[in-house]
Amino acid sequence: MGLLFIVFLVNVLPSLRLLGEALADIVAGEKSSFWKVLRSSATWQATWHSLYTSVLATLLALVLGAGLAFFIALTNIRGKSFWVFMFMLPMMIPPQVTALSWLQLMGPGSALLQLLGIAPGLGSPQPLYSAWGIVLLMGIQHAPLVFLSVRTNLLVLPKELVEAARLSGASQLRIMLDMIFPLCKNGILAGAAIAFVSALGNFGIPAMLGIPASYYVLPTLIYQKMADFGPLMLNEVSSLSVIVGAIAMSGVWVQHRFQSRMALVGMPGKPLAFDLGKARIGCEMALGLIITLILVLPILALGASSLVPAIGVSLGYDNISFSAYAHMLARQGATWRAFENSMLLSLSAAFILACLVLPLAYVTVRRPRRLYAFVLMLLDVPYALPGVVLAIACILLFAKPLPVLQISLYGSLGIILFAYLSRFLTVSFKPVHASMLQLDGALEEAAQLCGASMVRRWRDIVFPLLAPAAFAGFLLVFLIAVNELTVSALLWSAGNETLGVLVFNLEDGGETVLASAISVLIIMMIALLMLALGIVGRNLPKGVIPWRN
Amino acid sequence: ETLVLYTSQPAQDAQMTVDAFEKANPGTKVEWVRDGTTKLITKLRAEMAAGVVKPDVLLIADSVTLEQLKKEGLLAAYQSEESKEYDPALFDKDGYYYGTKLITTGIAHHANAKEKPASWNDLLKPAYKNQVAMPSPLYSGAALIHLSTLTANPDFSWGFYESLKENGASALKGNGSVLTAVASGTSPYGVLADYMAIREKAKGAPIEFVFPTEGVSLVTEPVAIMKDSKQPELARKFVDFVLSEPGQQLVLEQGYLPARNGMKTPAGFPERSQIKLLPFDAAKALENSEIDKEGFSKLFN
Amino acid sequence: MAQLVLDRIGKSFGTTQVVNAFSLEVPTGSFVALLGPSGCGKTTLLRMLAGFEQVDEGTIQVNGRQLAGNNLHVPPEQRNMSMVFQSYALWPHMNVMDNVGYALKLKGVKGEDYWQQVMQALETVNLSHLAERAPQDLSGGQRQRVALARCLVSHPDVVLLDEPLANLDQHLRASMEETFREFHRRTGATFVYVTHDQAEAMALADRIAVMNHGKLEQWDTPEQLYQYPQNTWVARFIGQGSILHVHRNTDNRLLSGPEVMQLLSSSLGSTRQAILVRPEHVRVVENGLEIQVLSRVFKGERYKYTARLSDGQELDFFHPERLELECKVCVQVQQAWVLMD
Amino acid sequence: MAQLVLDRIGKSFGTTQVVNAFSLEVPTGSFVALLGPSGCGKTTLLRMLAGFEQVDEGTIQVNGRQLAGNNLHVPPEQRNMSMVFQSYALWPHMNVMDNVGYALKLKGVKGEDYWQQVMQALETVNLSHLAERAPQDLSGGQRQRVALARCLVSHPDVVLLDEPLANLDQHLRASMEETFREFHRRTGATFVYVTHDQAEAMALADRIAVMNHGKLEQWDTPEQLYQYPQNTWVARFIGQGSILHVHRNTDNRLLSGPEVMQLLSSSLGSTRQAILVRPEHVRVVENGLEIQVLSRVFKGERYKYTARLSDGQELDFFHPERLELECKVCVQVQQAWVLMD
Ligand SMILES: Nc1ncnc2c1ncn2[C@@H]1O[C@H](COP(=O)(O)OP(=O)(O)OP(=O)(O)O)[C@@H](O)[C@H]1O
Ligand SMILES: Nc1ncnc2c1ncn2[C@@H]1O[C@H](COP(=O)(O)OP(=O)(O)OP(=O)(O)O)[C@@H](O)[C@H]1O
Ligand SMILES: [Mg+2]
Ligand SMILES: [Mg+2]
Repeated sequence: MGLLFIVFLVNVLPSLRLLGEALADIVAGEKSSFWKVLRSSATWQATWHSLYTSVLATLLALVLGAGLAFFIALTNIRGKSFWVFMFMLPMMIPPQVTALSWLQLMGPGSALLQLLGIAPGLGSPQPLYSAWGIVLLMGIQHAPLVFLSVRTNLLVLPKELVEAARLSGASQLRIMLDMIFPLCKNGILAGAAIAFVSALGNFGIPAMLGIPASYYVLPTLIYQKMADFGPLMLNEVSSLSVIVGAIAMSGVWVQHRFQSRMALVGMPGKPLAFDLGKARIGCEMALGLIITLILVLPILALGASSLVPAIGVSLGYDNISFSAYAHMLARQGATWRAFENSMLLSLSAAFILACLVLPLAYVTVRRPRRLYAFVLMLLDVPYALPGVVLAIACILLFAKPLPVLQISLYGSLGIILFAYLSRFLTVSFKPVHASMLQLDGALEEAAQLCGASMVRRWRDIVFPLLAPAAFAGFLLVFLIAVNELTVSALLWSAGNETLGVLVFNLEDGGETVLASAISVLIIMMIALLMLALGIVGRNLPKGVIPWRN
Repeated sequence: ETLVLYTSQPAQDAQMTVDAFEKANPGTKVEWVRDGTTKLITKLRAEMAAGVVKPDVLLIADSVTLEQLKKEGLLAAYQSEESKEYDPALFDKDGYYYGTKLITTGIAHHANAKEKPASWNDLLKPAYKNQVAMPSPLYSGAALIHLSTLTANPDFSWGFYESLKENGASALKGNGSVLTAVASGTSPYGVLADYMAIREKAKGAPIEFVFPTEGVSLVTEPVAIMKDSKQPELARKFVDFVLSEPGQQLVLEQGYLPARNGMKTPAGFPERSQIKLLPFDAAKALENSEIDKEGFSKLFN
Repeated sequence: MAQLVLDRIGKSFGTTQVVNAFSLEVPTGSFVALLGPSGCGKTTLLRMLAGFEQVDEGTIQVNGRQLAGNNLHVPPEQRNMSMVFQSYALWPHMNVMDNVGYALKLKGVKGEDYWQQVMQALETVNLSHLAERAPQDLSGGQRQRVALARCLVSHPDVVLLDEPLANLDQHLRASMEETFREFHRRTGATFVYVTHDQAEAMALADRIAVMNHGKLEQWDTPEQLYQYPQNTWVARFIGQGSILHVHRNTDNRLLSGPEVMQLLSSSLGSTRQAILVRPEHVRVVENGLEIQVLSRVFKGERYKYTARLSDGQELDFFHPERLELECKVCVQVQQAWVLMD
Repeated sequence: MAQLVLDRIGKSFGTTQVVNAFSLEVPTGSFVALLGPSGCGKTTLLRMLAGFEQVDEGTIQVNGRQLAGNNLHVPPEQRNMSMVFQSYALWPHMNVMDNVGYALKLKGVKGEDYWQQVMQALETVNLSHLAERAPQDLSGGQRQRVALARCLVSHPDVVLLDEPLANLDQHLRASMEETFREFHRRTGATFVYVTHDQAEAMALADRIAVMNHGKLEQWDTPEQLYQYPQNTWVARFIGQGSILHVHRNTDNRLLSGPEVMQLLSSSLGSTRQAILVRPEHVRVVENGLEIQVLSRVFKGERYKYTARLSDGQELDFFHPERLELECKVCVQVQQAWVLMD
C-alpha cells in the first residue's frame, strides 16, 4: 500500500495536477480552453500526425530493435558484446544531434555525398523534412529501448521450446514467427509501448524535421501554444496534454491487453545459436552498416562540428581548431558542475526507480487487481507528455514550499529529481514487469517452504532473477536522463544546470561548435563509464550487464 | 541582497551582464535563469498559477510579450533617468519596459549562393524557389514581430507571405535553426537576426548578412520590473545599469547594436544611421498577434 | 494423538471443482501416500497443504492448530513444511550447494556446520561431486535429486513430496525409497507422498489415500487396499487384475478358488455381480478353465498375459514361460473379491 | 537393411566426457530402449541424435545418409525426427490443440484434415476434452500427454522419447505403452526410447542398449539381457536379483537348481565366482537352504523379502504370504547365472 502511495505521489499526482489545470475553467462552458482546444481543427490534425508518426516510428523501432536483439542473441554472430555495446550508445545521443547529423549527411554540404559526387545542389529539397523523416529518426532513436527489452526476455527462454519446434520441422523463419516472437511477446510489447510513448512525447525530432515541412504533431503544437503568451496558455497546454495522456494510456492499454502471464518452466538454455552459415560475414557487415548509420555517422558529425572554427565551415586539415575544447576547459566550472549534477540526478533517479519498480512489478503480477491495471496505465502518462509539460506540472505542484515540511523543492535539484522519477518510472518498470510475468512461481514457493520471509525471498530469489531486467531498466533510465533536456530546461536554476541544459543553452545562443564539443565529451565519458562497468561487473550474475556475455 | 533575473540572452552574455552589475553594486547577488523567451514565460505562467512569482526583473527578447504582461498588470512602471538618451520608440512611454539593444531581422545567405539578395521582394523571385528558410512566428517572438511589422506595412501586407509560401519558403523553428540551415547550405537563403549571421561570419562561417533595402524589423530585448518584485529598489538599479553607458558598452562588446543613442556599432555592422527600420507598434502588434499567428499557420500548414 | 486433519476441503479453478469435500486424518509421524490418476487433484491438494493455494471450503489443521479455512490462511513460510516440486523448481542462479543449503542459511546455520549438513544431504542423493554445478548443467534425474536434498536438509514437521522419484531409475529409486524410510524414521515428520506409482506407494506408505476426480475413494493400509478394494474403480486402479462379471449367488465378499471356478463355468444369470481376479491368483494347470492367449508382455522374471474366457471376458495372468499367442491353456483361479458398487 | 548407425560417438561438456565411443546399429523400424542410471548420458545421446548437440567424435548415419560427424552437421529441422522432452517443452503461448497441431500446420495440413488428425492424437492420450486449455493450466501428467500427442501427430522417421511416461500413473502408462506399440506398428518409424524404468523398456523394446557412464554396456533383446547379463554391473542394474559369491567349480554359465544349491551349501574356496540369482527363482519350501528374513516390502500381489544366508550373504526373493521379520524359512534356488567380469 505504501508502495502504491509512492507511485501515486511520484507518478499520478503530476498528471492529475495537469488535468486539473486543463479543466480549471471548464465552468466557462463553450468558451473554456478545453473546449476551445477540442474544437480546433489544428488539434485534431496534430493528433492524427502524432498517431501516424508514433505508430510508424514504433514499428520501425520494433523492426530495428527487436530484429537486432534476435540477431545478436540468437545467431552465431561474432563479437556479441561489442554489438550490444554499440547498440546501446545511440540512446545517448540527443535526438537533435542525430537529426542534425543526418540533415548534414543528406544535405548539400555533405562531405560524403560530395565525395560520391551525388550531393544535392544548394537548397534542393531535403527529404528528411517530412513525416517520413520524423518516423525514420524517431524509429532509430527508440530502437535501443526495444532492443534491451526484447533481449532481456530472450535470455530466459528455455531452449527446449525452440528445439521442439525445430524437430517439428520448422525452418528458422517459422521458428522466429511461431516461437520466438510469441514467446518474447511480453518483451516486445513492453519495448513497443515504451517506444510508442517516447515517440508520442518526442519534441526534438518533430521540431527539427516537422516544422520546416509544416508538419505539426502534438508536442510541437503544445510548444506553439506556449509561445502564445496569454493568460490562458497554461490551460490550453494542459488540455492538449490531456489528449497526449489519453493516447498514451490507450497505447498502454493495448499493451496490457495483449500481454499475458506466461511462466517459462524449465531451465533457461544457453543462448540459442542459429547457424548463419555463409551469410554470417554478410550479416556482420550489415550490422556494421547499421551501426555506422545510427551511431558512427552522428558521432563523426558531432566531432566534426566540434572541431571547426564556425558552423558551416567544412572541416579540413588547415582549419581544424580545438578552440571549443580549450574554451570548455577554461570555464570548466560550469561544465564540470553540470556533469556532476547530471550524473547525480540520473544515477539516483535510475537507482531509486530500480528500487521502486521491483516491488511494484512483483505486486502487480503476483496479486493482480483491477486497481493495479489502472495504475499501470497511468504510469506512462508522464513519459508521454512533452517534457516541458511535465515540468509545468512540477512547478504547479512544488512552486510553493511543501505543505507540512516547509521545504521548498523548487529551485533545487530535488524538483528535477522528482520530475525524472515521475517521467522515467515507466522506462524502468517495463522490462522488469515483462520479466516478472515470466518468472516461474514455483521458484518462490520453494523458498517460501524453506521458511524464507517475504523479504528474504525477495532478496534471495526474486531479486537475483529479475536483476538483469532491473539493470536494463536502470541503464535505460540512466542513459536517457543523463542527457535529458526538456524537463530540466524549465526546472533548472543557477548552480543546478544539467548537461542537457548546458548543451541546449549553448546551441540556442548559436554556439553550435561549443555545444558539439561538450556533446562529444559527454558521449566519451559515458562510453568509458559503461566500459568500466563492464569490467567491474565481472562478478555480477550473468546477463546483468548487457554487453557482457 | 539577491535579485532574480529571467533572461533570454545567451548564457555567456547573461553571465557578462550579471558579473558587471554585481561588480558595480558590491554586496548584491543576481540569481539568473536563462532560457528561450517562450520557455521563460511558460515557467513564469506556471509559477503564477501556483501562486509564486520568482523573478524581479525580466530581460527578454521582444516587447510584444511584455506588452501582454503589462496589459495584465503584472509589470511595475519605473521612469528611468537614462531614458533621455533613448529614442522614444524604443521604450514604453509609461516606463513599463525599456529596449536595451537593437536586433534587426534581415536576410542571410550562404557565401556560395548563386543570387545576392538585396531586398525582401527578391525572395519572391523564381530563382529562390524552395531555397528560403525563415523562423516560425509560432515559435519565435522575434519572428512574430517580423511578421507583424511586415503584415502591418501596406508595402508588404499578407500578400508578401502568401507569395513567399508560393515560392516554397519553409518555416523553421527558431533563428538558430535558420542559421544552421543557411550556414550548412541546406537552405542557401534565410530570414535571420543580424548578430547571429555577423558573429558566425566573423568566426569564418560561409554566411553573409544583408540589410534589405526596404528596411528591417526590430526587436529591442527590453528589460522590465515585475510588479510583485521583492527587491524593487535593486530591480530599478538593474534597469538603470543596463540602460547606462557602461551597460550599453557591454552590449556592444557582446556584438549587438546598442539601443542607447551615441554608441558605436560593433564590427561587421553598418552605421546606425544607415540601418533603415520598418515602423512598428507593440500594442497594435499584440492586438493582432492572434490573427497574425492564425493567418500564418493557415498559410504554412 | 496430534495429527494433520483435512476437513471437507474443496477447491475450484474457475468452474471446475478440482478438489471436492476431501477429508483425511493423518496421524503425526505417519507416512501417507496420495495415489490417483493424472489430473485428479493430487498436486492441488498438496499445494493447499503447503499454503500456496487458498482452500475454498473446509479447514486444515496440524496438531490442533488451524492452518487454513474460515478466512484464516497461515502463509507457507510459517507452516514448517517442505516440498519437492513436480517441476523441481531449482533456483537457476544458485549452484547445487546453495540450492540445498538455502533453508539452512535462513536458519542461521553457518560455517563448518552448514557445510557438513549440506554435504550430507548431497551424499544421501549421491551428488556430492556436483556440488558446484549450476542446475542448468544437470541431467533430469540429477535435478530431481537436488530437489530432494533441498527438501530433506531442513527439519520440517510435514514433508510434501510431489512425484519425487518420477525421473529416477529403479536402483536410485530403491535407494531413495530407503532414504525416505530412514529419514522418516529418524525425524518422525509426517510425510505426504504424491505418486502415480502404486508399487512405490505400497512399498513406502503406512496408509494410502486413493483419489479420483478430487474425491477420496479409499483410505486404507496398502494391504487392505490391495486385497479389499472398496469399489470397482479402486479395484481397477490398484494393482493389476481383471474384473469379471458372474452370476450373483452369495453374500460372501471373499470367494475361494472352487467358488470362483464354479461361478466362472456356470452361465451368467439375471442378477450379476463383478468380481476382481488378481493375476497372481491365476495358475496355469493341466486341467481347469480353458482360455485363449491374446497378448503377451515381457516383464523380466515372467510374462504377463491377457487371455479370453469362453464367454468372451478377458483375464490377466502371469506365467514364467513364454506361451504362443492364440494358444489355449487351462487355468485355475485361487481366489476372488466381490465388488459392490 | 537401412538403419540408424552410431559410430564411436563421443561428447564432452568442458572436461567431463559424457558420451564415450558409443556405437550402435539400429535396424529401421525397430523399437530400441536406452536404459541407464541417472546422469549416464542418455539425454545427451538423444540430443545428439536430434541434432541439438554437435558430436565431438564419431558419426551418425540414417539410412546411409550421414547426419553428423566429420564437420558435418545436418540441422534438426532437416532430420525428420520428433522428440518428447524430459521437461515436455510445451509452448506456453499456444493452447493444447495448437501445440499438438503445430507440426501439421508446418506441413500445410489444413481445415477438416488438420482438425481430425489433431483430435485423433489427443484422443489417443485421452485429452480431447482439454483441447482449448493453456499448458500452464494442466497437471503434470496432462502436460506429458500433450507432449506425447505432439510427438505422434507428425510422421517422423525416428521418434526420440526422453522418459515420456515418467509422470503417468500405471494405467495411463499401460495404455500409453499400448499406444506406442500400436503407433510403432502403424508407422514403421524407428523409436529410440530413453527410460529409467526397466519394466517399461522390457515391455516395449525389441532391443535394449544399457548405458553406463557414457559407455555402452550391453546391446541385446530384453530376454537375453534379463537372463544373460554380460557383466556384474548389468546384472545388478537389470531386474532385481542377488549377486552371490560362490566357489568356482564349473565353466557352465547357466547353473541348474541342484548345482546352485550345492554351491551355496558348500564353503567358499580360494577361487570364487559371482552368480546372479533372480528372486523369482527362489522358492520357499519345506526343506532347503535355511535363511533368515531381514526386511519385507509389500508389493501388492506379493511381498519382496531380503534374507540372510548362513554365510552372511543376502538373498532377495518374492513370496505371496507375509513372513515375520527375523523368522527362518527354507528356500530352494531353481537356477542361477554365472557372471564373468
Ligand atoms: N551443460 C552441461 N555442462 C556440464 N555437464 C553437463 C551438462 N549437461 C549435462 N551434463 C552432465 O552430463 C551427464 C549426462 O547428462 P544427461 O542429461 O545426458 O543424463 P541422463 O542420462 O539423461 O540422466 P537422467 O536420467 O537423470 O535424465 C550428467 O552427469 C550431467 O551432469
Ligand atoms: N490454473 C488452473 N486452471 C484450471 N484448471 C487447472 C489449473 N491447475 C490445474 N487445473 C486442473 O486441475 C486438475 C487437477 O490438477 P492437479 O495438478 O492437482 O493434478 P494431479 O493430480 O497433480 O495430476 P498429475 O498426476 O498429472 O500431476 C487437472 O485436471 C488440471 O487440469
Ligand atoms: Mg501433479
Ligand atoms: Mg535425461
